[in-house]
Amino acid sequence: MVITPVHYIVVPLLAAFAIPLLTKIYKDAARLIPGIVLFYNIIVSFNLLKYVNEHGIISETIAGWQAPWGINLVITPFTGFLASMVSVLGFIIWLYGYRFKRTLKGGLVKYYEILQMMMIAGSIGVIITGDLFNMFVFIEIVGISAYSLTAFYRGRDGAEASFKYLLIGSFASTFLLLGILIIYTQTGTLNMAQIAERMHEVPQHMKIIALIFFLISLGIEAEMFPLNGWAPDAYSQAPSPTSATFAAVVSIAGVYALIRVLFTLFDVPVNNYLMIMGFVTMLVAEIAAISQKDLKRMLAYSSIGQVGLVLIAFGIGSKLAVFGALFLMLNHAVIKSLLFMTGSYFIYNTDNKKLKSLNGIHKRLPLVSFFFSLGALAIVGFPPFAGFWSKFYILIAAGDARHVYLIVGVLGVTIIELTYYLRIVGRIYFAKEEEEPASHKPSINAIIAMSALALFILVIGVYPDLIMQPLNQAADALLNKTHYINQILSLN
Amino acid sequence: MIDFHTIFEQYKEIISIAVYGTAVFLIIIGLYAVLLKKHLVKIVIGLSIMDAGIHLLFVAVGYISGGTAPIFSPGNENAANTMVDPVPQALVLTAIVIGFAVTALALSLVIRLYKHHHTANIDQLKSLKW
Amino acid sequence: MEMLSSLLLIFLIGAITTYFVDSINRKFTGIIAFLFVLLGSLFFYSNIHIGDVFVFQLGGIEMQWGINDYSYYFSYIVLGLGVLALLYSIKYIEGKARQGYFYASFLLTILGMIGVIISQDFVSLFIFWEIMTWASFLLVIYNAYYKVKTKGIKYMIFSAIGAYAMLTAIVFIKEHYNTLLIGEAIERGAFNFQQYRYIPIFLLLGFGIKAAVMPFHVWAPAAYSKSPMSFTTIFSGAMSKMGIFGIGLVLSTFYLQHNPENFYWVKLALGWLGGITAVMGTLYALIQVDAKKLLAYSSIAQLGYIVVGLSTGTKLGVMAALYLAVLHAIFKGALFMVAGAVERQVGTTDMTKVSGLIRRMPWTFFVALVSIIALAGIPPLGGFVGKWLLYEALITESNNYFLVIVIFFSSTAAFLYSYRFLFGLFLGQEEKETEHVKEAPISMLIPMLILGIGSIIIGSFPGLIFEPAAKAMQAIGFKDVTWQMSLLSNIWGNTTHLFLISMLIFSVFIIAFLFLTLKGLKKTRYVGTKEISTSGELPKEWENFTFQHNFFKPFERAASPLYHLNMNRIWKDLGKNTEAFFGFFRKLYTGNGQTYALYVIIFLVLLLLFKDVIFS
Amino acid sequence: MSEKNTIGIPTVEEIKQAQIDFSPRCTAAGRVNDKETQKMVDYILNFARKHSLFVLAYGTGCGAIEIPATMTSRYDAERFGIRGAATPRQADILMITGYLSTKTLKRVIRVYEQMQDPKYVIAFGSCTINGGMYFDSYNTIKALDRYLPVDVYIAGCMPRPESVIRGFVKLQELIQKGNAGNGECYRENLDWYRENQQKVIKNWDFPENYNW
Amino acid sequence: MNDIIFKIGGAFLTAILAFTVGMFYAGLRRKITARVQNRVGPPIYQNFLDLLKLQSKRTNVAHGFMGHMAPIWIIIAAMTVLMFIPILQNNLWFENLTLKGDLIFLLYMMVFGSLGMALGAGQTGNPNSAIGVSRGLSQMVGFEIPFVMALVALMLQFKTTSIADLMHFQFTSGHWIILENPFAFLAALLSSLGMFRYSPFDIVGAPAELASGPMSEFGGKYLGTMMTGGAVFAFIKLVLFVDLFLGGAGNNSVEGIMGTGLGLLELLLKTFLFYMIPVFVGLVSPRYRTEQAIQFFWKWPSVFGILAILWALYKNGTLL
Repeated sequence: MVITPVHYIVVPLLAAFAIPLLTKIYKDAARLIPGIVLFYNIIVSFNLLKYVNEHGIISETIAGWQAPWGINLVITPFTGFLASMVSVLGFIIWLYGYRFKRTLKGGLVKYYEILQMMMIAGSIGVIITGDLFNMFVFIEIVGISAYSLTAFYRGRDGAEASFKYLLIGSFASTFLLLGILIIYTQTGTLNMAQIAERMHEVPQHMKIIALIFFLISLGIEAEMFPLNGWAPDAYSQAPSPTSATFAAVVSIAGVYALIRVLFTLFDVPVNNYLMIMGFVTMLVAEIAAISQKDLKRMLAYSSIGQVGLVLIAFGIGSKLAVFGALFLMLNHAVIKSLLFMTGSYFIYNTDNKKLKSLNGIHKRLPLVSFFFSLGALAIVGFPPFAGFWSKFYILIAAGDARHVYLIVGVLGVTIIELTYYLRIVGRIYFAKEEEEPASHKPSINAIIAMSALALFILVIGVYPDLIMQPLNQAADALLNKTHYINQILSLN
Repeated sequence: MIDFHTIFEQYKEIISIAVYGTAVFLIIIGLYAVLLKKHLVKIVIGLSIMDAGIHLLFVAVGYISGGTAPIFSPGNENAANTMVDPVPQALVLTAIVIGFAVTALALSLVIRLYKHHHTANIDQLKSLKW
Repeated sequence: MEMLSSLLLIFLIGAITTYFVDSINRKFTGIIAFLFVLLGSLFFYSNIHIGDVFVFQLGGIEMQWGINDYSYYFSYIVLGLGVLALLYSIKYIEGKARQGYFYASFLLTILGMIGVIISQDFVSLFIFWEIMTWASFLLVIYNAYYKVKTKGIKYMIFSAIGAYAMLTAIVFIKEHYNTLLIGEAIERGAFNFQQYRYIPIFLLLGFGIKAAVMPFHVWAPAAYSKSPMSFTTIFSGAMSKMGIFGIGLVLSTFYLQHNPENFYWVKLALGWLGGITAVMGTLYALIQVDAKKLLAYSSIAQLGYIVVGLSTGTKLGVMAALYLAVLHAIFKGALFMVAGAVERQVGTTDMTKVSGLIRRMPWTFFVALVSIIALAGIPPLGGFVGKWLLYEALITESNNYFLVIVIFFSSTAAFLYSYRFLFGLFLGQEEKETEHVKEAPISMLIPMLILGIGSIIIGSFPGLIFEPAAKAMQAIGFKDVTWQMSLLSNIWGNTTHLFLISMLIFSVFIIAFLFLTLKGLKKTRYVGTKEISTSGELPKEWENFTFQHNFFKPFERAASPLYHLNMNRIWKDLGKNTEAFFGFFRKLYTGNGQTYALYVIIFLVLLLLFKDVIFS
Repeated sequence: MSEKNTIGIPTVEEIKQAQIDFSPRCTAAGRVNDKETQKMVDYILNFARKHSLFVLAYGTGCGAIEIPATMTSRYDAERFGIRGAATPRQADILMITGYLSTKTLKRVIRVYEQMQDPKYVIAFGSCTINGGMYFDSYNTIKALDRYLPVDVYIAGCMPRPESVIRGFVKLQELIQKGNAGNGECYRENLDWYRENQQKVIKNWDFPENYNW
Repeated sequence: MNDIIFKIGGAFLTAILAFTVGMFYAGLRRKITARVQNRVGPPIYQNFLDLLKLQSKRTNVAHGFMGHMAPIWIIIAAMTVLMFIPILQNNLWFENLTLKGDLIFLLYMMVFGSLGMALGAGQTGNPNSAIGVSRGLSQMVGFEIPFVMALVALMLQFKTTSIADLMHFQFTSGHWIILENPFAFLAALLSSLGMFRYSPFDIVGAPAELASGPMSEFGGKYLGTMMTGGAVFAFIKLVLFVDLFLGGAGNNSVEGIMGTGLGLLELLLKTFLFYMIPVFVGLVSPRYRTEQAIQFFWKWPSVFGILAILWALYKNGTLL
């Protein structure tokens, strides 16, 4: 095996350090290198995913140090799938943002690209690491780059959003450390497989306290209510590709971390907790979203809502539910990226982020409007778009588990979601125009990026079988905990 | 010369309680600062203090009374039994670095905020809400 | 069969093609869209036969498409009206913006409806249902400048409530009966009220909202009246029948699977819901000043009749419902086309502003007259047959006697708005502003006339509809459905001979017409509508004496208690209060970082306090 | 003379002249039911007409008060088949009850023209004959038959219901003979009538091609 | 062939009978009104003279096609309904099409005329017509409700929707429905007051207020034809009530023309008696406003209607 999971981490980090140097030689290197790196990551991830699906779990031990001292990177069908997804979306977001950054002052581009790449690499790291403390480190990498990117624009409230993000993020890291500490003192290891193996020896109260610290800290990353105060601000103030990255990459990494810890490490039943908190998250987020006046903030709340639904699905816990949750994560990543990308163009052309200025914008940006509408219909879950299937599977799973009120509640919240999305679609197409004709048409690379996402939405919507198999394997891999532990420990 | 080792041995219990207590105390001070102080810099300081508390806790947990430095050296192959746990120390080192980075970033943000809003009162930084 | 999927493909390709043709050449968009629908219909009726089934797997779910007599019956409504509506659209929509968008959505809507009809499993039913819904939503907001926030959204929200109720039911069916095929689900008793009665109730809710049943009808008036009229013909004529399609399926199964007397409350509830829908629809129709809105409310009322017919569950009642479904498509389609023609030629359908168009648009008036007579249920046109069947079903076969009175009240009050519509637009004094108005173009007149003449013919020969309707009823399980070409009979043996009546009326008409026309032919002066006896006063050119405002004020006063129940207002208040409540909730996000930090700590403390409760 | 008259009121001389001018006589062709041409059918129809008189009482002046008395129990005109009509379309008789101001004249003409043949005019009271007590008023007309073809004049100021009924009976006699009903006559001599009418009615706004 | 001639002859005979009786009844009403008001009143044949005069009007004014058609609708409705109403029991001359239609059909057909005339009145452009139509239709919604309740009660009680069957029942059993279901009779009677549009329900054509309402632009042959239709309709309503509640007519065993004559006499007697109810009520009543009229019908007559249905169910044994 030539390609190992280490490439995921090492290549982007090296490239990140190389960019400032290479920029001296070639000016556009800062733009190009992340693309190359991310493309390489895609190749890596697909190769790995294929390998994993054929041969079983890969566990790469770094520098030969065994657990608990060493760090290992694990590729299961589950993590491989998420890593591939994150890589692909990272690449598409890079493609989208390739010329977007022309508007920035020349010197800043490289910082942006570095941070962006680090954020994606860190997210991949979170996903593929098999070590708890390593996960903490990657989370912090993601966090620091995310704080910086949130404050990237000078003239806005970016700093404020970033500060809030940082404040809450520090809490997250503090509690994560506490949780890790408890786990370490009780099990004496940081390797997740080993922890999982030894978890039954841990006294119940310790286990639960550790669990609570994990829930709090990772809940912050996964934007769970009431820990998500930072999220709308950060989403709305970051540059749009970054917002897309938050939605498509960072939040998925956060959810992954939460799910990994809850499902693999702990044997405490958290299903009800996840369902209830997921539902509350979803409800509050959509309630907050419906009366937003700011497009990106609204999309941010909507993202939170989707994450809530993902948590619900994981909370149901059956095979089909996990399958649906993964499907929804994928859909959410794709669709919300598309929405942020298109929304970014709307904002670009209107000077303020307010919804009011979207009136009749389709005349100026027909293609972007079309993509936005597609995304809006898809994320609400209208067939025949991709969003429908994930929601459908989750509901079927909920039905199988006889969570009647959950089904009704989720669908009720969906109605709220539908209301505000369609209001915007109506506004885009049918409200009276107010602004001057657009001066910023989408660049070709942005169109390609958005078209790819839109195409995905349509194709998966009409023919979901395309990705059923990897999703199925991923769901199996997540649920089959003993297999995971045995594989890793034997490989080590 | 004072034999610290024996002093530690004598006051092991007290010291252990003192270390843990200090850690918890630091965390609480940090929390207090973060939650109730209005000045941004004080909040950042609170975060740092909280971090320090956590780090102290980590080190304290890893400490074995009378342990040696976690170094394997020739002639000392059985050190694993007596030396303190190296992992928390490594972790704390990493965490300190990260905390440093975060604090630096936070302070830069504070400067930015102060420049922009001419205030460092967190209550007045509410332009993003609802 | 491949045929079914290729049928859908025709409409899909049609939608895409028209969308792009529009950006190339505007002139041909409508014609191409029309040709596609015509092609689709011809394809349907030539290549697709009853009993065709197409099974495939999608997303790990077995899907089944097929055609039976019941769906074939509804295909007449969808495709027949679809072809006519598109022919009508060509001129109607001419010169308006975004034609590609319009026709693409139009074709997608028809695709959705055809899909609903041919779906034999719940998933594809839901998928097509939703396609139909959002495609029609796109059309509803097509005209709705400025008011998007309230009008189109209301439709969508209610549709979503319906669709999600349906989805819930589907999920439960999957869970309880472990199947997603409609046929299997019916066999296993999924629509049964005995076991899991929320399944049929949710399904009925889902279908009922599309059929604009009280109290979920409030989307309909705005949606029907705001969308382009050529679409509303389909919207009110065919799409609401999709709701009827579903309700019929559920109810007939319910009635056939067990003795309805044990579940009398279902029948009673549905019947009264339908009855109240009919009454409220009628009452609100007759106080409208906009002809389109009047027709919209009238549609609600008519759908109420259909629901009442279905609720009886007897042969005659279901036959009445199915008959009325087609007939409503015919006459309401024609009436919406009339309103559209008036809108196109005059610019408004506000009855306080338009009057006296009869001389300007005689053919349109003819269609309006015929369709209104059919709507009012006056013999010898088709509407009477439907009313007859409905009343006889209620009186002779159902125990719901007081419902008859309610229905009769509604249909008598329907005369009021029928008259209001004709009078408001076509009769009364001629306006000076409408002097330039011309008759609608021929391509708009043809579909209108076809529909108008259709309701005349059906009035004498309702057997033309009874035949497929009887087959449809047999397809959903009724046995030995009898019908005759132009004879109505109930189970008590009383009959009404329609052809005889038509002939009698026709011959009396001829005699009376000849007598009245020929007598003093030369001395009969035909004068304008300004030539009236107003105490010797001479109306000025600009004066219009037509009585248009508060037309039925006395009735309104008499029935004022009934008008207090304004469902629309209730829903609006509900919506407003909900949003205000939401607004309160989102204040949780105070914007202060410290507060968020505090939330984290509080949440932590709560979790620690209640850890035994939460993680046990 | 009329130059002096800026507001267009007829002078005393004009009025005198008008009274000398008799209303124009109709030609024989104008009367369908002339006595010589009367047939059996006409006899029957005239019988029906005379016994079915729908009166449109145009209550212009004080004479209107006499109409209720004529119609109600005491005098009961209905026994002659006389009953009120609400609109000119249904009416046979236009009854001018009293003086006519020039303003009202316009309406009366309009009402008369809206009635359907055969139609009769009964002028009621002295005012309609020669102006009566308003003979020198500036805004009433003095002789009705300059403006409308009158069938029967009922003299008196005011005529009692007895005389009103006598007037009706007189009209019935005329109808039976075929001498009543001057609609054709009015149309035949329209120019003359219009000339007179337009002299009095200054704000003349009847349509030119008035289809009546 | 013979049969058809017989049928057509019977139809004409029916029409002539209805017309004559209707016109005479109208004249009678005028006469009675006059006598009540202490007048001599017009001769009883006065309405024939009026009709003749109206038809002999030399010029007529029509306001367009619908205006021209207005009387035709009435005639159509009148003639069609007449053909479906059994005049005499078991009489071939007056059988017409009685078995070919039922009560529901009759109910709807009776509306045909008023709606058609309303359309004609609408086209004239006279605001009074439209106001009258508005009032008339509103009032119709009022009185149709108790009437339908009564009819539904009869249908339920006797398990038939055919008027001929109802009549036949009364003939065979000898019990009049007025006794079998008195509430239905009351409801129908009260609604018949509205149906005849005499006082207090004559606001539709209130002459002083609305200038005869819907008919204000019709004169000459149009008014005459409407009068004809109205007369036939009056006869139809009376016969309908007699058929439904008063046992119909012609229940004698006398053969041939004598039997027919006796039957007709019986019919005239019954219809006359029934007719006097609305006439006398009208004579002593002031006028209701439209909403008062509607509310009147929705109060007591509807209560009677409901009682009638309950009574029918009770008689049927299906109540409770």
